[in-house]
Amino acid sequence: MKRLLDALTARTDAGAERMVRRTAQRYSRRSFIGRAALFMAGTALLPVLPFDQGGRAIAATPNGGKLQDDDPLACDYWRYCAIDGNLCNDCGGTLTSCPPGAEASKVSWVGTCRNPTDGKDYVVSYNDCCGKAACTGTECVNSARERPGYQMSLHNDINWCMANKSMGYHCTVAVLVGQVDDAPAG
Amino acid sequence: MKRLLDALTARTDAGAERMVRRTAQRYSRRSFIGRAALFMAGTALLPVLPFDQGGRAIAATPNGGKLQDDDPLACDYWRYCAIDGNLCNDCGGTLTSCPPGAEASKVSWVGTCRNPTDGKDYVVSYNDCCGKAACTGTECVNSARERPGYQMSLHNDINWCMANKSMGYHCTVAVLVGQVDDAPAG
Amino acid sequence: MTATILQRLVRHSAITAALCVYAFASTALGADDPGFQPEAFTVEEAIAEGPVVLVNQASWDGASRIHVYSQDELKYQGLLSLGLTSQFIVSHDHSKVYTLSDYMERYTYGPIHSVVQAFDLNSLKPVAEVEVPNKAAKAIGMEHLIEISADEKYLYVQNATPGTSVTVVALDDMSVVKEVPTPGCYGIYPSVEGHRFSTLCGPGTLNSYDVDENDPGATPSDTMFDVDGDALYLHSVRASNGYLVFTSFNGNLYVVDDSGKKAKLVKKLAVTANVDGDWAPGGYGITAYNVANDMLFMIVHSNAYEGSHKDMSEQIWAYSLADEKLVARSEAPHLVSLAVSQGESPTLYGANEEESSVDVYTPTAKGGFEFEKTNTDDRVGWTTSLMTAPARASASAQ
Amino acid sequence: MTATILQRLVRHSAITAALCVYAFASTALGADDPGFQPEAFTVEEAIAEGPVVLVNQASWDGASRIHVYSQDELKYQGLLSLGLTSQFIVSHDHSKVYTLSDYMERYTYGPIHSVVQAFDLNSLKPVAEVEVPNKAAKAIGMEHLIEISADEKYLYVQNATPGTSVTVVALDDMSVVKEVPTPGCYGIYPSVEGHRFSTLCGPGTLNSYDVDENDPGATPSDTMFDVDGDALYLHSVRASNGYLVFTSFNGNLYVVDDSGKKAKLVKKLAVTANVDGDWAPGGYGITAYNVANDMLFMIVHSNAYEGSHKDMSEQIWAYSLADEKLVARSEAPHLVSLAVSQGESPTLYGANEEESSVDVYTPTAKGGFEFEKTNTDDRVGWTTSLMTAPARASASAQ
Repeated sequence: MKRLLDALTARTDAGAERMVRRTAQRYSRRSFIGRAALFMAGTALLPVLPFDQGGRAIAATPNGGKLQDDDPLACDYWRYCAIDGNLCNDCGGTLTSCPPGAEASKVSWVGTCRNPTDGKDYVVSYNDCCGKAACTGTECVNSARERPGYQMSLHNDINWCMANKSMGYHCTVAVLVGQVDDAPAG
Repeated sequence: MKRLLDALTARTDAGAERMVRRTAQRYSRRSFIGRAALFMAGTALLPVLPFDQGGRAIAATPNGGKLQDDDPLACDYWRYCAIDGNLCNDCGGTLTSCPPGAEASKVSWVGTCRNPTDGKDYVVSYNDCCGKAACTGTECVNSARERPGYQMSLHNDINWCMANKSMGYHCTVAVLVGQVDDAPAG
Repeated sequence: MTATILQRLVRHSAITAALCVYAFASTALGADDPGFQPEAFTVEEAIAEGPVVLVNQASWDGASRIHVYSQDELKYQGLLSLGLTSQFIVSHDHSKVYTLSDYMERYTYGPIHSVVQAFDLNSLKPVAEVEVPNKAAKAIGMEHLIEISADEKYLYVQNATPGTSVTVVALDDMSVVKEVPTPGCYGIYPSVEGHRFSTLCGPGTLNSYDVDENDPGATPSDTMFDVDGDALYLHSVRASNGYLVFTSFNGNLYVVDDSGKKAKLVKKLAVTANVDGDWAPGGYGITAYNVANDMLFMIVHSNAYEGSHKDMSEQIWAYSLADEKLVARSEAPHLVSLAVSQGESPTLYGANEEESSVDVYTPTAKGGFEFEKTNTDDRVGWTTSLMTAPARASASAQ
Repeated sequence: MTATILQRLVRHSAITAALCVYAFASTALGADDPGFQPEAFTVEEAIAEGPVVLVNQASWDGASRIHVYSQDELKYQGLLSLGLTSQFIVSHDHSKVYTLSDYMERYTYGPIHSVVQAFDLNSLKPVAEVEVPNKAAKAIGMEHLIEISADEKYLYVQNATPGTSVTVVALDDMSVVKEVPTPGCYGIYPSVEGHRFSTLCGPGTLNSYDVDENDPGATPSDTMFDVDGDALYLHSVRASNGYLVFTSFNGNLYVVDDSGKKAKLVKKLAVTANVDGDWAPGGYGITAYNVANDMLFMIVHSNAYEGSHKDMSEQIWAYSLADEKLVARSEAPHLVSLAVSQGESPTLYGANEEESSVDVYTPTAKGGFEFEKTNTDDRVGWTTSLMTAPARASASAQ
């Protein structure tokens, strides 16, 4: 386990280098930026779902030290464990609100992320803001428990403005909509 | 004159650093890339039009050593003395032809550039190729004798697909359409 | 599925539960911790009050953006989303932004729609639009390609097919009124009163047109500049004395009186000629004017040459129009356009070509119109035009 | 103005003369040197013959591009210009590219048109199009969101509103035929014969639909994978034995027989489980299949974790489907999608996320399916999908 954690830490450092802010113009909602920032969150956040890797069980690790509850403009902010997009709070909006003139998405995908401050797991709704050109601020991609489109509500490779009148993708917020009980219930 | 030429040379070196090929995604036909690459062409190419700078005459300098006749993929290729755009020959076309599927512009702007090989001045027609997304190859900007839109045929800050059926800007070619007699004629 | 069932699912498996969430994402999911309150997902109603800077990031094959920042601390407020090769101008009361951009039905080809739009500068929403004839200039972002009349009744659109003319749009009902032929001319300079505009022309004249005339024929000025030897930038500023101030490639100011039917060159001021180093302006919005100080700021580079008229800056120069004197020079690399706030102690905003950023220059402790770079933001990308706008009526006050 | 006058002007002043040029730019201007021949301005008729690589640079607020390269030397041939969030697939005879993309009337808002287009892969021109219902998935570029039937009669479009279904388009007359509801399922896998397709579903099944049926109800497979523990990528390849080969997040291959009405899991092959280092695939097009060698190539990274399933590669692994054995490992950093040429000695093409490039990997001198990077090109920008296509009938031969 120690070796794995060391390897993961090394990867974090590499990932951090890639969390450059607006280094280049971007054509797509996804770029290399921010990827892998929250890789540890994956094993930390959902104790009831051990990740069975073809026989090698990777147990839930303790609350990853890399997550933080201080800077919602950084990709390793705890709410962003399954985000894919440009941060609305870096484009005139807030953590839970769209920038002026954008349209709130009617549908969203969700993640389950652990708040490092209270140690609790929350259901985070990632809502897109719609109807404007992609915001050019910080872009983050993390995919803890993200799944392909056959589990659509967990899927982040798609434009969640899809059900709106204005369908252009602008940016993404991270709204707390539920809290997960970490004791397995009957 | 020596000081001026030295300064110009220094500027060329700085300019060369900026002639990076496709370093970043670009939103516009114009970027920092390639700018100033041909600054010496300005004084070298059109002896009949001395540049009167508010009283300081800058005479036509001898044929600038920085121009070259070897590499049509570089921004200091002699034909590009007043180009502004993405090179078609870097996107599936040639120096005088559009990439497949593009539409030839019906109108163009022109420059007058000196061929360093034969020492003659040529009228270069910069034609845009149209109807496709901007080509992502090498982009060059040089403005020797470029003028604002009140001398429209010398103006390169505008989309010369403007008279076409398909008006999207794709890339630019440099076609020799005339030769300039350098002896002032009666 | 009721919220109760959903809550129960949440307790079993976040993944399974999550499958049900998207249809009502902002609905409360309940909470095990009675202290938990689901957050609301909302939209900001308006940008912050106060003066702004608008930066035009024009695109040639996708949506153009006009980024809106507060002047104070350069705080990002939001953006306007447009079509291709956007142009913009702010209404006189600063509450609206008028734009011109193109929309092609297949994005880079197909039928094209040139559209003038009005955006609310508080809500950043489009509030009105009109399709104009498909003649409007498809150019990089630069000033004077769309302009509004003194009474804001008309918006003028520069056409280039490449033959040039001006489309006149009535702003009250967003309708196209007429087209004024302006062959061989480019750039729109509305008069301080009435419905005249002037335009720069190939022979070195400024031609004036009266839009209200049935046939608004040109009234050319005398020849006022030499297109080959000392060409004028399209960019100009309106000085507090009512004169138009043009800048030439060589760094001369051409002060023009356009109050009469026929425009007149009042005087020519040499800003760069008497300074060693072969300085000249370079870029697009090469000057900015501060009314309170009657001060013109110019971005300049040394060792100028024919063809360097769009090169990036090395310095910003402050030139007093009142005193006809260069009063200060500040280091300011890589700018290609400049804007300035109003008031006694102005702030300068520049478009940095090298960094694809907007840079802020504030007065140094020394004073005397010396400036230093104190902020920058690269969300704007590569841009050639930016403007400031003073505080406007807030949405609630309207 | 005649050419003669123009020639005379050219002798006086290039600037003045140039003013007259734009209306007939490719007309001969004459020459003082009798040896001078004006050049002609033309358009290339077609791309070079031979096999190609197509790289999909999808945009979210402007024109998407599909870049076309020759496989040989990665020579850039041209591009297809599309709308938003492009998807593509090559026709069976490799002469056409079918695409899906969206066009919004105001680029990022307004009425939306989801359009299926056919492009000629020789001329790179659009040759046909049909607007499909505005339900088509607006996703990053990935395979299996549009597919064609075995006989190329139908093109299938993945819908997501977010409810899922499949729109069936008849390619002969470019018309919309029907919509097949596929709730809870995603990804399209056409059968090798006929008009069936299968799709991956939330419960861990592969559901099959017969498009020719009036009511093409689902025929689900038995549960074949665990969505939580070993989710399947959408990406799959069709092996030479006719089986579909899916890849799981943990690096297991799921070999599926979809030849019958009900799909069946034939076997599960562990590619990564027996190798130290916690290797797993990462990216989008995570495998590529070479028929001649019955060889599957996979992009993998070490120290995998829940959430790393889109991480960039460290290596390319060659896995023999015939021998069910890992046969080679090659260093190959930063790839997120992979494609391979056909034939005995294949070349690999990868989408490099870090460099926003397409990278070429060719066999090393050692042989044995070890590869090394031998070329790269960054004109593609950031991309998640690329495909190879063999030589096609040339335009002249058609």
